[in-house]
Amino acid sequence: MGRYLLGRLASLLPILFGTSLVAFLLIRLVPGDPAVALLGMEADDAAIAALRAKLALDQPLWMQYFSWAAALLKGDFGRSIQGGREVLPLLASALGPTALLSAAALAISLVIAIPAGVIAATRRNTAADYVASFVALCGLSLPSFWLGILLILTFSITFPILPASGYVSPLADMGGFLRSLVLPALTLGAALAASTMRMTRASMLEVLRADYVRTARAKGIAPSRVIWRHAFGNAQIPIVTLLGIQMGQLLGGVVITETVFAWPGIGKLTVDAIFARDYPVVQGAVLLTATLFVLINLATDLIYTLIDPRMRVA
Amino acid sequence: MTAPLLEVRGLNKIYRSGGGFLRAPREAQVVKDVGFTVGRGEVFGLVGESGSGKTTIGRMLLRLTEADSGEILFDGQDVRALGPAALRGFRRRAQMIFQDPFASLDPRVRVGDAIAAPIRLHGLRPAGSVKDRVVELLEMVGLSAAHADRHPHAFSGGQRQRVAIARALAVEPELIVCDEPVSALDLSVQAQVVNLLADLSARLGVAYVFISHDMAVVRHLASHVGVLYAGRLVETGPAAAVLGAPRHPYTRMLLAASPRPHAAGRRERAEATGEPPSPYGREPGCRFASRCPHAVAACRAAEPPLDAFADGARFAACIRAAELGPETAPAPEGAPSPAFQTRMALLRAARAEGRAASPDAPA
Amino acid sequence: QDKKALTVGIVSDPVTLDPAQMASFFELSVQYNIHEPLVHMTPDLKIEPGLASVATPDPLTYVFTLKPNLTFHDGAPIDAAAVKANFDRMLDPAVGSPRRSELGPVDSVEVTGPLAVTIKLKSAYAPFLQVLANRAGMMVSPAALKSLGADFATKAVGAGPYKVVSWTKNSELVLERFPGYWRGPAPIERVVFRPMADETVRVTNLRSGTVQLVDGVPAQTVGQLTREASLSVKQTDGLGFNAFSFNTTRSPFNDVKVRRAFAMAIDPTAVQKAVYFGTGAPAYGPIPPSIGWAYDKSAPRPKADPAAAKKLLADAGVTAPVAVSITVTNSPAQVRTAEVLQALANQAGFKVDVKQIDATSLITVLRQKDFDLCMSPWSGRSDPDGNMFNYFTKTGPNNFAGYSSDAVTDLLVKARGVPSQDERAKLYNEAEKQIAADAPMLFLTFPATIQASVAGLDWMQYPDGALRLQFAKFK
Amino acid sequence: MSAAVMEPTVATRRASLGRALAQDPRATLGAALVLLAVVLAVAAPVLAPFDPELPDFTAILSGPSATHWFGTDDLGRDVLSRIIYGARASILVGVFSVVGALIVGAVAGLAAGFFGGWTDTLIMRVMDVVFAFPSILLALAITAVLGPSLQNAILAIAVVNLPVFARIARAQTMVVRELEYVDAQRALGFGPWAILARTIAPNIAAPLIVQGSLLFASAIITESYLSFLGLGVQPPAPTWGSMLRNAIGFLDMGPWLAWFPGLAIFVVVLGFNLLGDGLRDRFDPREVR
Amino acid sequence: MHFKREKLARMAPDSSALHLTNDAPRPAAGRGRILDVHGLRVGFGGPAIVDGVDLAMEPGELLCLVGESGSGKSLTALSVMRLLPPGARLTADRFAFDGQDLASASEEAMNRLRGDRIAMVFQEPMTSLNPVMSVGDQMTEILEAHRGLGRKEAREVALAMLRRVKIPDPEARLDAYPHQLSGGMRQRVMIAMALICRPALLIADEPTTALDVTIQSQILHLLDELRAELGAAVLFITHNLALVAEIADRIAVMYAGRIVESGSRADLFADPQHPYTLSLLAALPREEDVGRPLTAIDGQPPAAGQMPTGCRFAPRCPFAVEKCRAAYPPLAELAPGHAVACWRAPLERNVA
Ligand SMILES: Nc1ncnc2c1ncn2[C@@H]1O[C@H](COP(=O)(O)OP(=O)(O)OP(=O)(O)O)[C@@H](O)[C@H]1O
Ligand SMILES: Nc1ncnc2c1ncn2[C@@H]1O[C@H](COP(=O)(O)OP(=O)(O)OP(=O)(O)O)[C@@H](O)[C@H]1O
Ligand SMILES: [Mg+2]
Ligand SMILES: [Mg+2]
Repeated sequence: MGRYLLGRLASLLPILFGTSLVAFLLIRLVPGDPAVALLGMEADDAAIAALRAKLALDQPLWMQYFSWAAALLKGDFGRSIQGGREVLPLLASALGPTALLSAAALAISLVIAIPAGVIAATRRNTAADYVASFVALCGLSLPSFWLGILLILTFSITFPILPASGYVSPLADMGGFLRSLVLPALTLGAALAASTMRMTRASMLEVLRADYVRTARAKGIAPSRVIWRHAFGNAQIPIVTLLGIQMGQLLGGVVITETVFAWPGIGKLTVDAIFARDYPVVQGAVLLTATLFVLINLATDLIYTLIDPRMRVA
Repeated sequence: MTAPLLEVRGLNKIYRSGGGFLRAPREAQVVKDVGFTVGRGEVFGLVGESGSGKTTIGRMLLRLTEADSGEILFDGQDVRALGPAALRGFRRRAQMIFQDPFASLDPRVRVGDAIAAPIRLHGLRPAGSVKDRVVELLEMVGLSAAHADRHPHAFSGGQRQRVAIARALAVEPELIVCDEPVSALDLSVQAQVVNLLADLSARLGVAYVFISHDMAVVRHLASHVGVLYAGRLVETGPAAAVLGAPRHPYTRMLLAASPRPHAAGRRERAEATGEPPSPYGREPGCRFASRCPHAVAACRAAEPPLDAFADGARFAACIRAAELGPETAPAPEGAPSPAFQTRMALLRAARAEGRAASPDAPA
Repeated sequence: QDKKALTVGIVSDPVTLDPAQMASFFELSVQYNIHEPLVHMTPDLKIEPGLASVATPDPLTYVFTLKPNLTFHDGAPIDAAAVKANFDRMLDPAVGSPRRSELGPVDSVEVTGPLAVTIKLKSAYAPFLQVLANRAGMMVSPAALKSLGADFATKAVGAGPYKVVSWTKNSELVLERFPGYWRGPAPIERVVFRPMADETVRVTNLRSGTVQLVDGVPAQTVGQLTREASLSVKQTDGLGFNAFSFNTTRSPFNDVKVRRAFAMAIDPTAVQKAVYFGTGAPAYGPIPPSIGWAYDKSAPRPKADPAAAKKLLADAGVTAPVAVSITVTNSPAQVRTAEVLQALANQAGFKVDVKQIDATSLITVLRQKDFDLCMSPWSGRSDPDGNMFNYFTKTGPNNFAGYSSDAVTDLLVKARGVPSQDERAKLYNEAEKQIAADAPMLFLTFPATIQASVAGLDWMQYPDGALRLQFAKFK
Repeated sequence: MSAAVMEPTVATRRASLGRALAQDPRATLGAALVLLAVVLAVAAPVLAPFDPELPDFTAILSGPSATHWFGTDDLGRDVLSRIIYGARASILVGVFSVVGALIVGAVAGLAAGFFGGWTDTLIMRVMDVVFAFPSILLALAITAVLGPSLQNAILAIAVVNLPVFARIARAQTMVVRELEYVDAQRALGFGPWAILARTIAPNIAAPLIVQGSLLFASAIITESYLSFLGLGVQPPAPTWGSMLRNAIGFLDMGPWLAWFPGLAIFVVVLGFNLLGDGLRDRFDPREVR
Repeated sequence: MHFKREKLARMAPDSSALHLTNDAPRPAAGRGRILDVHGLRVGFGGPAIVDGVDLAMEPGELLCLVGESGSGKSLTALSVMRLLPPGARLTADRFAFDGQDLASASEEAMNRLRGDRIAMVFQEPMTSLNPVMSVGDQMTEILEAHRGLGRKEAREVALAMLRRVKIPDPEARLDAYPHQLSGGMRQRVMIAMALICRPALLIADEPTTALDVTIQSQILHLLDELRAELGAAVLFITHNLALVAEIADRIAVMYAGRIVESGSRADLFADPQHPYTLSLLAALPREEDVGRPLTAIDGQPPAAGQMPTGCRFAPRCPFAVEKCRAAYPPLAELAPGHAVACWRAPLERNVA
């Protein structure tokens, strides 16, 4: 077990190396020059050349990569080209709000989706099933920028009870934070809930017919226990997988929700950096996300073994 | 005589279980030092205590579970050393009928397709006649073509078992590991299947490792038997000898406990005493000692070796085997009633008559 | 409603708060609140004293006299030495400041008294004071520069009405009133800028009261917002233009007839109506009506004439339909513009397709002249020179069209050196005529600056769109 | 049993997937909805009452009327015609990006889950890396190399979806590979790939199908995002997603601009999900029909 | 195992109250019968597969249901649990457990019975155990549901039960998962689960197929104890006639969805009447048959859709005559308690 964990963590190194290399090359594949992007329309060639020299963009690619990677090994992610902030604190400061939003959205999604999915599966082809699926599909078809705006219209304008946007640090003002969290978390949660609900339903349908569910019923235990402990207990693997994926996607950033709610998350930061060709930030963000994914997936794999004793690690 | 079809030597298997997320695994030696040989056309009956490792041995023979150590020679070839391609070749020649037929059938595949797939895979019949072959196989095990397009869940337990048998036979293997192949069949179908297996063995030289708890069936089919107790062979030898004159106390106990039809009422069976041994952390000495009526102090000291005795064709792992001597054959069955005998005679006669009248007419 | 604090929804986070490094259009909304220029511009584009008053003994000499006893946010005195240090920094090639080229022909910056600085130019440069009313004139604390190092970009210490309290990227830039501001402390104590990239989001936030003032109000919502009593929408003619550059260096637009044929197919008024919903004004040249003294009211305003355009194409000897592509960024207005152009041009013998690119690629595409017709909008400057020199002189950095007219270059160079406004206006108008004839660019509209606030906020709108919140207060 | 009696059953037992689905009213409805969209896409030139790309400055933002059933947009274009034409790109994006990702992702996940060990590590870590790249960056890079086009938007979306399918397939495979019927297939001599394709794949299909029909919606919406950034379909060609996206700017002035593309997306998503449910049921032999 | 008597009493469903709520009175159930089934039919939309089965069981009785594979034994058993697979339709003239009509009982009422008063051992021990729950949890939850025992208490009881079904090393097995057990151990776990609440009726569907005979006999002892202690009735489905001969009080023989013969053990073994029963007995492997083929019945059982109009065994029966093919013989009592569905019984009198 310990060996396995160590092995998985050790596999981070080649992954990070690969990711850093790909990230480095990919962002440079995109046309456009950070110096030009920074200096804008007015800059003359001299200013651009000066900036390029300052950013070491005039050096051969491999040199750029190695000096970046070397600094990285020392924990130095460099500074943003746009505005000169240090990359690591910049990413960290954006990851916090994203993580909080993600957690809230996932929680909302789970609270809605799992019961809805289970009910839809157990009451298959009844009104409950149809309504749950219908609502889920509405949630899916409604892009988050629309849902977000509609929520703002409803809860900030028509019934002005929640702020339309903005992020309040929970350390500064917990109440304010929670109020600012509600709408974006709902927006995101709704989209997640739709998939989780449908996945839960499908997965439950797979197991509800199993012989062991029949055995459970033959024991005369409470129907809820048959459904939750026996059926749902066996239906969790795809759901957990999906949650792992969702968590990854959320932590990678949710640009649109962040944009609509002016939430200072990592998604918008990354996308802005991509568009500004802010190489160090993009590279740093990709590395950070890759690390997070590897950890999330490791956690997912461990959870599998807890859910299903037949699953082996390694 | 050429090399036997299957030769097993020193097979061992340890399971690590409970090695979950937080706990350290526990080790259980479930198969220890098992060896036997099966010649072409022979049936090796493997009987023994439930949980003694029969299924595990069967799975190891086909490399579905990897043995920890030991040798499995199939037609002189070391099965444990086969590469992936050679392994597939080997599996065309050796088959397994699983203990739980339902678990071993893909719920999403119609049984007709399940049987046809290996035929197609190994190109055993031209494409056009695969269907016919499937129907033929189904009928061999007492099912009909109508069953071919059903999914496993729509079958009864015995029907599933027959599907599993038909599927194994489809490959036309030289060796079949049968794990309780007839336990879920009614006697008539059981007779049909047993006859079929015997026929294949006689005509085509198919060999079986036949795992069963039914001593009558084992006696009927097997040429040799091995008696397994707690992962170890405690007695082996020719079937008639072992089952007719058991030497090991466990074998005796098995035979004594075997129910017999026509017995007048319930016989008082010697309720086995003691606990079956735990596979985790075995105590030294004979595994059966805790339940053995003949156990002495020496039995608990050291594991008795599987010693040859008598003519050298029989082996038993009991230090007192010689001393105890062969048990007399178990008490004869209670005599059938006159009414029974009359009607049975009528049945035989009527059958014989019917067959003579139309040799191949369906009943 | 808290009358001491104002939250402003702006289009984007600034990149940097260091005026010497600012290059993005988006810093405009915050820059005047943190930094104070030497001279100040009024809403009608007049120059008035700011940190300093100025005297111009001759066209090449500018003498600045700083107001006494002023300090930067950090308490450091604003004296001649500080001013010189600022200019030295902006002019230092190693700093790579975009201000260097704006400052033009500066020859020397001398400290001529404790509060007096004299700047000498190599050649006459009429727009100089307008330039100094902008970023190039913004003074920062040299002491803070030294102590903050690279962090100066995020912490900026200037002399404007507000000082920086904190800046969380993409979240909020919090400013607090600076008591030592030379005009006296601003009425509103605290200002928070919140970047909201999406125009709909900005408007929604204003309506919900989450922010009280927003920049960049989309034209199509003006009608609706005006009707809402709780809101106040302000619009004024902007300084910039929305125009497209023809690539005059390659076929088909290397032929002036083809360019003119394309221009003939387009009716700027149609674009103004369809894309800007009637806000702003149609454009027929680079000088907007907001620069009243230079705006040519009498210039011809041709209507779209597809038939004539087709004829001209025939004259040019090209076979219709002429396939061209229009390159635009993904801003909704630009895409709509491209769609309108496409529809109109297609009726006049062109076959247009639209290429969308991201904003960063735009500059590269323009500079590499990898386009047929590409948007090249300009946010505008308060002096016509700022709207023309870089675009139409042969070596101007913004001459994306590859336009090389000796006549126009001469006119524009000459206009820089002439002190008289009337004189300059004539030169510019002449250049505009030539440009109209050569059609290196396709002028469409002068977008209006549209901003909106809650009705209770009293604030001043400037044509450049920059917010100067020292003049804002809650009623 | 006599062969004569059995023959018809044997011959007809492979009821075609289509016929089986046709017996399921919801799957039929789903298929009808999807078919409707496909017909719209294919027959757009015949069906559309107006030129979807031609602005009409005299009819900007006019609500639904007898002439313009779904109203007109901010450039006076007929919304109905744009929806009809928009079906083309949207359906293509939805179907190909999902199906492409599903096939490749499922194969990768199957292999990873089945073989475990190094194969698993290699495949899944590559997927992690792919997953770590923001879709915008991938789309930009793909566009940089191949130029902007619908195909490249599809490619970008598919690449982003790849790890999703791979992870789901892997997890399910890890469950199924431990089942005895997989052992049975091995014992019958089937090679790993045959087992993956014939035994495991059908048994893990359900969650993949569900996820596929869900991602269909998100693909349409992602496409609009990519197109909005100039990385997909180029204006003025309509797609449902970009129509919806554009509509947000006209919340007050033209709410119908959002209704109809939203409805179109919903209907097709509904169609695919119903069809997906039907497919799932098809893969479930215990389904009582 | 020491159950708290009060608890038992509290948990026992008030059957009379339930009975009173039945508004449509059914044919009165036999007095003192624990199970009373008459005219049970089960089908899957098509022709009935179980086609008119009658079963009556007294408390403490062990009834062996034997018969052709696929004849509907398991479906009959599942009917009593009301746990038929989806799509199955059940009808019955009379269908009572301990006087309570099962056909009309609410799901809640059924649920109270299941696991407590009626318990079942399923035929497929591998797939019938929950793969992701430990054996112990699967056992204790029954006690928690029906006896309100706490976790620790329940575990103790479960442990004792595992010991009684002779699972080696029961402490360790309590935390094992089904896949770690051998086939026979799974089967014993199923048995332990079914017995843990000491049901009034135990339905055991081929419960000992994977058990070696020594353990099998121990399990049977356990059943005997249960019957003696509690008067529990056991419906025992098996193919092992030798076993039947030892344990059965009464025997019912099924063929193609119907009961063809029923009677006491003595009746069936000493005086078998139906040709199918005879054929089964004839197929028993005997020592003297070693080396010779066993006698199977020629032909195949009829498929559900193609049931002969007459006796269902007629196509395979060597004694069949016209009458047999024309009409189905009723299950008629030849002697008290011994019923046969055969036109030609007794054979020695009717066969020339
Ligand atoms: N879900 C189902 N759908 C259709 N037919 C079914 C279904 N389940 C069972 N059957 C059929 O019903 C018949 C009776 O099945 P059942 O399981 O009761 O037999 P059984 O008597 O228990 O046989 P065995 O001794 O082999 O277990 C069988 O012929 C089987 O094919
Ligand atoms: N995956 C596993 N992990 C741990 N222990 C296992 C595993 N599989 C089997 N065992 C143990 O190995 C032993 C032998 O099991 P096996 O299935 O071979 O017995 P068997 O002889 O076939 O018994 P039966 O007659 O009951 O089927 C048992 O004690 C069982 O608990
Ligand atoms: Mg076994
Ligand atoms: Mg059965």
